[in-house]
Amino acid sequence: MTLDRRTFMGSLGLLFLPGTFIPASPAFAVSPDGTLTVGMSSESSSMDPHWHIRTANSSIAQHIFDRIVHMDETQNVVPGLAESWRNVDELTWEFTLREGATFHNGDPVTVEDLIFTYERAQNVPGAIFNLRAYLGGKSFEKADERTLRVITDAPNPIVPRELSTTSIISKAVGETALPEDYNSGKATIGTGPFKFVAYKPGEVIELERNDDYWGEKPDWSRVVIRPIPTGGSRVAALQSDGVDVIDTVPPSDVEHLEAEAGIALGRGTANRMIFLFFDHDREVTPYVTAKDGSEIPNPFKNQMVRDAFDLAIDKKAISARILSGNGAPAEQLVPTGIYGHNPDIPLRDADMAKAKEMLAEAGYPDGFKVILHGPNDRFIRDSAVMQAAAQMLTRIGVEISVDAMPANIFYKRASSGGPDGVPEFSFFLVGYGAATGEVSAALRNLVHTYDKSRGLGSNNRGRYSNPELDAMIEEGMATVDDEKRLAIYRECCAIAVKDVAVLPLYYPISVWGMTDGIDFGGRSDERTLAMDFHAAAS
Amino acid sequence: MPVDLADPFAAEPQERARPVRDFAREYVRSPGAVLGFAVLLAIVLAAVFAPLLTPQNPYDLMQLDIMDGQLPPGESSMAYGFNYLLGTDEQGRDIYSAILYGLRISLGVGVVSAVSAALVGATLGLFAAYKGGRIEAAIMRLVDLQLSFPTILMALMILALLGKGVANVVLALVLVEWATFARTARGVGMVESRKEYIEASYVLGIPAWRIMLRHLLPNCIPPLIVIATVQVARAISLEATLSFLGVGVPITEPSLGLLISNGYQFMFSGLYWMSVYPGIALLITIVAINLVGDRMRDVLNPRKDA
Amino acid sequence: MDRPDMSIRALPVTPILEVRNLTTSFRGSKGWSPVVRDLSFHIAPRETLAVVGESGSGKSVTALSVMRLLNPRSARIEGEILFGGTSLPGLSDSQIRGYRGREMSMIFQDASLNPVYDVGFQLMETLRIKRGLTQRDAKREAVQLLEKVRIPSAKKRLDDFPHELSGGMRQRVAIAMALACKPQLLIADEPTTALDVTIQAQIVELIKQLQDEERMSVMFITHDMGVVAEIADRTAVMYRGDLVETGRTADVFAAPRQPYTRALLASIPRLGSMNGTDLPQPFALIDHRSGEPVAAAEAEVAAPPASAAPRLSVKDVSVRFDVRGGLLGGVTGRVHAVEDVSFDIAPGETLSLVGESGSGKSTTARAIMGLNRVRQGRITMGDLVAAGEGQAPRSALCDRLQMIFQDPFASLDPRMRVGDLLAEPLRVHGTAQGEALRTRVGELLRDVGLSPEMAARFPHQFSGGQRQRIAIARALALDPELVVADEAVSALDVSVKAQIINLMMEIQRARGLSYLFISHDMAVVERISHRVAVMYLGRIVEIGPRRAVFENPGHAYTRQLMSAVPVPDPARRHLRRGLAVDEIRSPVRPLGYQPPPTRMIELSPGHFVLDEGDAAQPQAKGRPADLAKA
Amino acid sequence: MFASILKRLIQAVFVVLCMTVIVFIGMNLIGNPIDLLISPQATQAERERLIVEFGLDQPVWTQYLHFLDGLLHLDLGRSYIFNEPALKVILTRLPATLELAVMATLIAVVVGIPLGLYAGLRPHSPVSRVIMSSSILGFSLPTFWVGMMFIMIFSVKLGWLPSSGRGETVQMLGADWSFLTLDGLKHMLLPAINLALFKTSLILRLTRAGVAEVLPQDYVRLAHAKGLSARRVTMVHVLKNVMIPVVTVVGLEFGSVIAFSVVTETIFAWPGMGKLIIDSINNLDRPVIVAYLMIIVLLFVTINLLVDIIYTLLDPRVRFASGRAA
Repeated sequence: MTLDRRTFMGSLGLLFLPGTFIPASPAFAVSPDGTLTVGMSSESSSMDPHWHIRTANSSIAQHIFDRIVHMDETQNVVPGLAESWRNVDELTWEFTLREGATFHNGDPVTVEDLIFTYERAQNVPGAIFNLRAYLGGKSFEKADERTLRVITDAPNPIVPRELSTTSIISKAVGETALPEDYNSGKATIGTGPFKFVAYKPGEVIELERNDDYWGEKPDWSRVVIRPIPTGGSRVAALQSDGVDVIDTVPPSDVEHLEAEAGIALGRGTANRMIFLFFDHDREVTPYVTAKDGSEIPNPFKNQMVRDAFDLAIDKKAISARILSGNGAPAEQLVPTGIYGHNPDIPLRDADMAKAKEMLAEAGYPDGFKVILHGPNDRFIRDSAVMQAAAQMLTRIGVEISVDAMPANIFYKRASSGGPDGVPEFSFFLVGYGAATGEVSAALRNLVHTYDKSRGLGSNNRGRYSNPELDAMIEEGMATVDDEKRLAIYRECCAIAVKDVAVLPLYYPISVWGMTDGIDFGGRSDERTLAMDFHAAAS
Repeated sequence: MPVDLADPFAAEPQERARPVRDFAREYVRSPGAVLGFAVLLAIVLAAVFAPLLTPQNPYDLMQLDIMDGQLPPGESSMAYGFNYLLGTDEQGRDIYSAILYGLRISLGVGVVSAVSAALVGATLGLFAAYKGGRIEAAIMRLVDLQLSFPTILMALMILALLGKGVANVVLALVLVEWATFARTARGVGMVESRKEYIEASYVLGIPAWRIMLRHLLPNCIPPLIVIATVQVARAISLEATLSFLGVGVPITEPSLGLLISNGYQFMFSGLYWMSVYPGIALLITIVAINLVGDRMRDVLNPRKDA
Repeated sequence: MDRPDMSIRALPVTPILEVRNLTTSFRGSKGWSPVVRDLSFHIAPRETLAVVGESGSGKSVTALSVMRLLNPRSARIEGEILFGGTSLPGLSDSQIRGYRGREMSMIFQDASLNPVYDVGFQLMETLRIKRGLTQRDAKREAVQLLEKVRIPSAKKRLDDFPHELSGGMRQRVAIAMALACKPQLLIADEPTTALDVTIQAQIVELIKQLQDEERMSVMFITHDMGVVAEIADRTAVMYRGDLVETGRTADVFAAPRQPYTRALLASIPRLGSMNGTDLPQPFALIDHRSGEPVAAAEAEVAAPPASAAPRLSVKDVSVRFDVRGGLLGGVTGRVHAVEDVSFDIAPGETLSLVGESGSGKSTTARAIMGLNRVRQGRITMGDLVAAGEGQAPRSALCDRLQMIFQDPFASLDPRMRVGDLLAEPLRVHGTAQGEALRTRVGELLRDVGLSPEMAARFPHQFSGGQRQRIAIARALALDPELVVADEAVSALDVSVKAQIINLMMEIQRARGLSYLFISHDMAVVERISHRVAVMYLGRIVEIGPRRAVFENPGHAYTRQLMSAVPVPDPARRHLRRGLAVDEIRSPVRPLGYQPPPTRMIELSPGHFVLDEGDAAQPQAKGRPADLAKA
Repeated sequence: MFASILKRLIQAVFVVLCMTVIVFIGMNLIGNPIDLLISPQATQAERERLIVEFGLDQPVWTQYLHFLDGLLHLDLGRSYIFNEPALKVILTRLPATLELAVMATLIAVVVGIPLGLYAGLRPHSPVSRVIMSSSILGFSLPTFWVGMMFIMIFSVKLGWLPSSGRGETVQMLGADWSFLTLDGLKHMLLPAINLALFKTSLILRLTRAGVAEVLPQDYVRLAHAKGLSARRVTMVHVLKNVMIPVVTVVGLEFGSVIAFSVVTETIFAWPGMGKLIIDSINNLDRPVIVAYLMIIVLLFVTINLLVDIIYTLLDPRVRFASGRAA
């Protein structure tokens, strides 16, 4: 026993002795035309680019496949396979294909390929998320050999953004391809900067540079992508395993990696907001009671209560202490840089005394009891953030307990766990990402009144409803003019914030770790793209 | 004919049996076990009287302050003035206090689940052994089923069905662990139930339930105690694993396992105290339990001197 | 031939083994405690020394001390052990290993062959390692050795595993192994204890002959005075670690000097000692300290009145067990454990079932107790059916019919206090409660010769004999009419055995109890029985009044059984039997096997013998059940 | 033998059916994959259309019958996540798990048995006490913690061994294997030791208990009395008897490594089945979970069978009890 403890303590000592770090392999000589090895936190579930639109899949797909337009690091629309596009009228868009773009098998890209792609992407059998959400309500036709015409059912200002979700595949290949052919590589033929080499699920994805790429050619002749889901293991792999780049550096590791020689970090504020949602709807909400456990009317219907909550939570402290800087305090639905962000909305400073006062004024001088629900494996440090928020709310007299659960259980309950399939929780933590790079989806799905028949407010799990805001959102959605729309959206944001429809906590900041000698500026869509990493000129 | 009061070849006259004292006397012969017991006693007392021994109630969010988060051992609290003996976690939770409170949960979860699993498993196992035939086959298939069922899935299902909470973690652990007991109990029970004293009880017209409860069960205890002590340790570490995978105890009331798994994220950053001290506490507890359990098995074995 | 012990005294021969002042101590919880004290003896070349004693006398420890097989950490040997002049305790580990197996060999009780290796491997291992033979030579030699110990078709046996051999064959193999290096001394530690009496006789005979052939000395350890009388030149009697008496076997038997030896000899059941009497008689015991007779036992146990209705009636009972095997795991055969057995037991009567292992006597007992299912026939206890169609619940039967089991260590729940063990049936059946219950428990303990205070103890605090008393008390708790005693005294030391038998008779007299007494020990059966039934291969081959069966056995098997019993009288040992290698036959039969009908011939009133002459004649003189009762 | 295989298969089918029923009901309780995986941009109508498409609107028993129907055609369904047949998804990951399990079991046996023998033969020596105390640690330390410690110490601080992945693999029999390359072996070492820790303790303790049981047997005494060396008695006469219970446990543990090495595979990013099952559970990928559990049951049945065969090789008593009519 003594012996064991001694060796045990010995190894601990070893761990914390300063300067015992011996790099396993000499910092990988990063050279252009070399191999880039990437450790990714989550793995692409399929090589079929239309199978499931999620960050990991999109990251991989973007290496191999181009889209008609791309989004840059801060999600501005930039040319892709289309070198230009224009808005013909409120309902019509035209995209002009660039010359000289070819598939990896040498076939040139044609308008037929595009039309085929958009058709297939909406109808992949068995796909949990097919691209109908982005491609629906549009018809595609060939205007001429080089021009694709898109006609929408209703005025839609974000057609290019929506089309940027969809990887372009070859009609010739795609028509006969079986789902299995994408994973084997047979059908994984795009126009992108990298070609598919191998896919071993759970183990590795290998790519090689497409030397015939129409655009800027990447610095790496080979890319090896390894899924390493555990944060600590990923960091260890960067430190010792010859992995050049990792994504999603855990917040707890940011500080020491930053200090570590031979390792650099890249950051990007995500287009997502993590927030607390209230039950705005029910007269009596299940997880709120008086402190003695008796039933009380839903306090969250009272704007003052929501305000008090907003004031009580010190978002800056959460960002600094819990997220170690891996999150920016959030004051509205989208961070700066994202279309629709309202620069006039200030970040309110936490004010405990005032919050308490407001709560008393709202009729709860002694507070009440509430359970805060949330996922514990979905967002960076989600359960720690919930605890910290709860901690702050206890200080204004709210007796709060935290129930964090795995996402697979949480989301069903949060969406439809209550009686008659209504959202179950009273007060809960969720996130919403502006995948299209602008605020409209957040407005439409999050704060618009829940309207099943029109497909609005589908993520409005708090059932917030403000008819005035609804009208404005709908107006914005039909306004094709960018300037006008921006003004409307900014106003929408202001209303939502004023109402405390949701309680924004933070915008996650994605952090990439890489060995010195690699340059990377970070992205807001959390994708990890080998093309973005550059071998520093040395 | 007057019969001799004792056989001429009988063993030395025995003093009157005093089981508790005999047990104690026998037990203390092993210094390691005595140490184990002392440590375990100290741990249990520390857990029971945790509120008196700690400067902070780590489960009361009111007493936590994230501004005191991630402090190394020995730092003093900005808000409250006392010293964080073993540092704090990122929520400003005093690790020392959290360990004592966490011990309560871990020990509670470990002991309650192991004991309940032992009760359920042993009962079913012995029942299977005693009854044989179809009943036995059915129970043993159930055991197979359980053993080929992933713990995490089981835990998730319970969590989905009943929600989060210490009691549900215990339930999940019981559902996972009972099969081990059932299998052992059946094995032992098969051996024991063929022994003559069971047949003798049957012949005396003693009802089956009573034979199982009063005769079969007590005699199958020693191997079950061994399993039980191992299972207490396993349950504690399984609970830690479940917490690690996010389906364990509530995060605001961390067990030792949850403390470890929360803290390990900070290991690479050098904030070792969050994970290592709870880890050491867990280690000592489990070793002490096992030392005591091993000794108990040795002492309780009635045939040790036969 | 009996070698006179004088030859050794007369010639100045150096003893093979000389033990002087041997004290062996074991490390216990209270330090070292001696198990063998100050022991001195010697064995001359070609001499057989029997070391006899009851359990705990230290006889096995003595043998292990000589072989140095005790763990030096837990056992300490003091004194001198000289083997052919060499001091064994002084040898190094590898030196003593040279002696073991080569100069002196040892055989143990039955289960001493390694179960996971075949016979050939274990034999050849010795030959190769100890004699350095090649694989081929070792194999040839192994066959020769097996032939030497009279194993039929020796070559085939090499591939057999121990469990495929009968106990007698296994012991022969062990002996062959011990002889592999032609040792000068063979130490046999209870080699026949686990064997049936006919097999025991064969093994004893074999050892005797081999000793002549191999010219070796034998140290024969046993608790059986009969075997001692058969084999030993000299005898050493041990008691609780001390050597009580040593001398020429004939002298020890004829004129024991020590009270203990006398007590021991007095308690030995001797076959034939009841010749000329009809009724059971207790042993006349001698106190082992004073050498004086224990207060005279009352006379015999009276016979039941001839007219009494039977208490227990066993009618045409068969018990069979399926043997599964083959590709589909179907039933491939059946053990016909009990075949068409019928008998009655009258009030106050003792019927003994004798036979060797596999004869079905225990199965019969267990069938009566409901522990084995009866395939055919019916067992009734007065108006209640104990087994077979219309079986009464156990709870209704348990105050009429009780059982005493063989192993006093296994039949008492080790976790319960004796008082609770005795009280449990009373409590469960609502016979007594509270103070009355305690009184009743006290009475029961007193009835079996224990003191009521002992109720607070656990079984492991009692000796084997005491435990069997407790078991008897428990069987008596519900005041049954009949007690089945399944080998109830077989596991006990001789002197204790005699006491328990006396106690059983005492209780029988006092309560008018009936016994079904199951035993393989003919001499004990002779003591206790009113009537005797001899079983062989599941059938009763002979049944009748004890005197008739013992003095005038009608069946060949009965005669064989009786002649195999070792006679504890060195003067009669020249009655040598041939070297039979008969095995006890197996009662496994193919599936469709139809047992021949049972017909009994009445030799004298109440004395029947199985007619095996012409099985073709069905339903001869009458139903066996009708004949069973005289 | 044939009969027992048949009997086991029937029992396995029964277990599989029970298992699938439980999984269907259980998964239904936990949630549905649509809520979890669907993009937040999707409309409510889209969500409901998908639920219908997946058949998740049907009552559980209808879904189950549908599954059984597929089963009759040897179709275990397609993974919701991977866009491939569930069975294929699992089998792709089998070799990685298999080699890891073999390695871990090998380590456990090679370390556990000698140490257990030593502790059993010299129960009072200080070394034995240390061995036994350490084995308690093997039982009690949470796997994930030990795994992280390993990575910290051996990969990050000392840089001796890689921390994640399979390393270089070689194709053999249509699958990739790491154990054939030095690099692969290095990658395998840490996760294998991590997995082996518990098993080593278990085997060690079993071996010790077995030795304690076998040593006082007469046949061991006889072996000594034959004058065999202590070494031969231990290695030949004691060991084989001790192995009989150990084999059973090794078999079962081998099965459980294959089935449930969730934590280790996750931490070391080992692309095996354990990681797959946890991902599938997290994503509620029911076809994969069901197929996985069915494979596991079959695996356990097979392993049990193998264990029994080895058992009969070790213990002739069993062989003849079942083989011959005796």
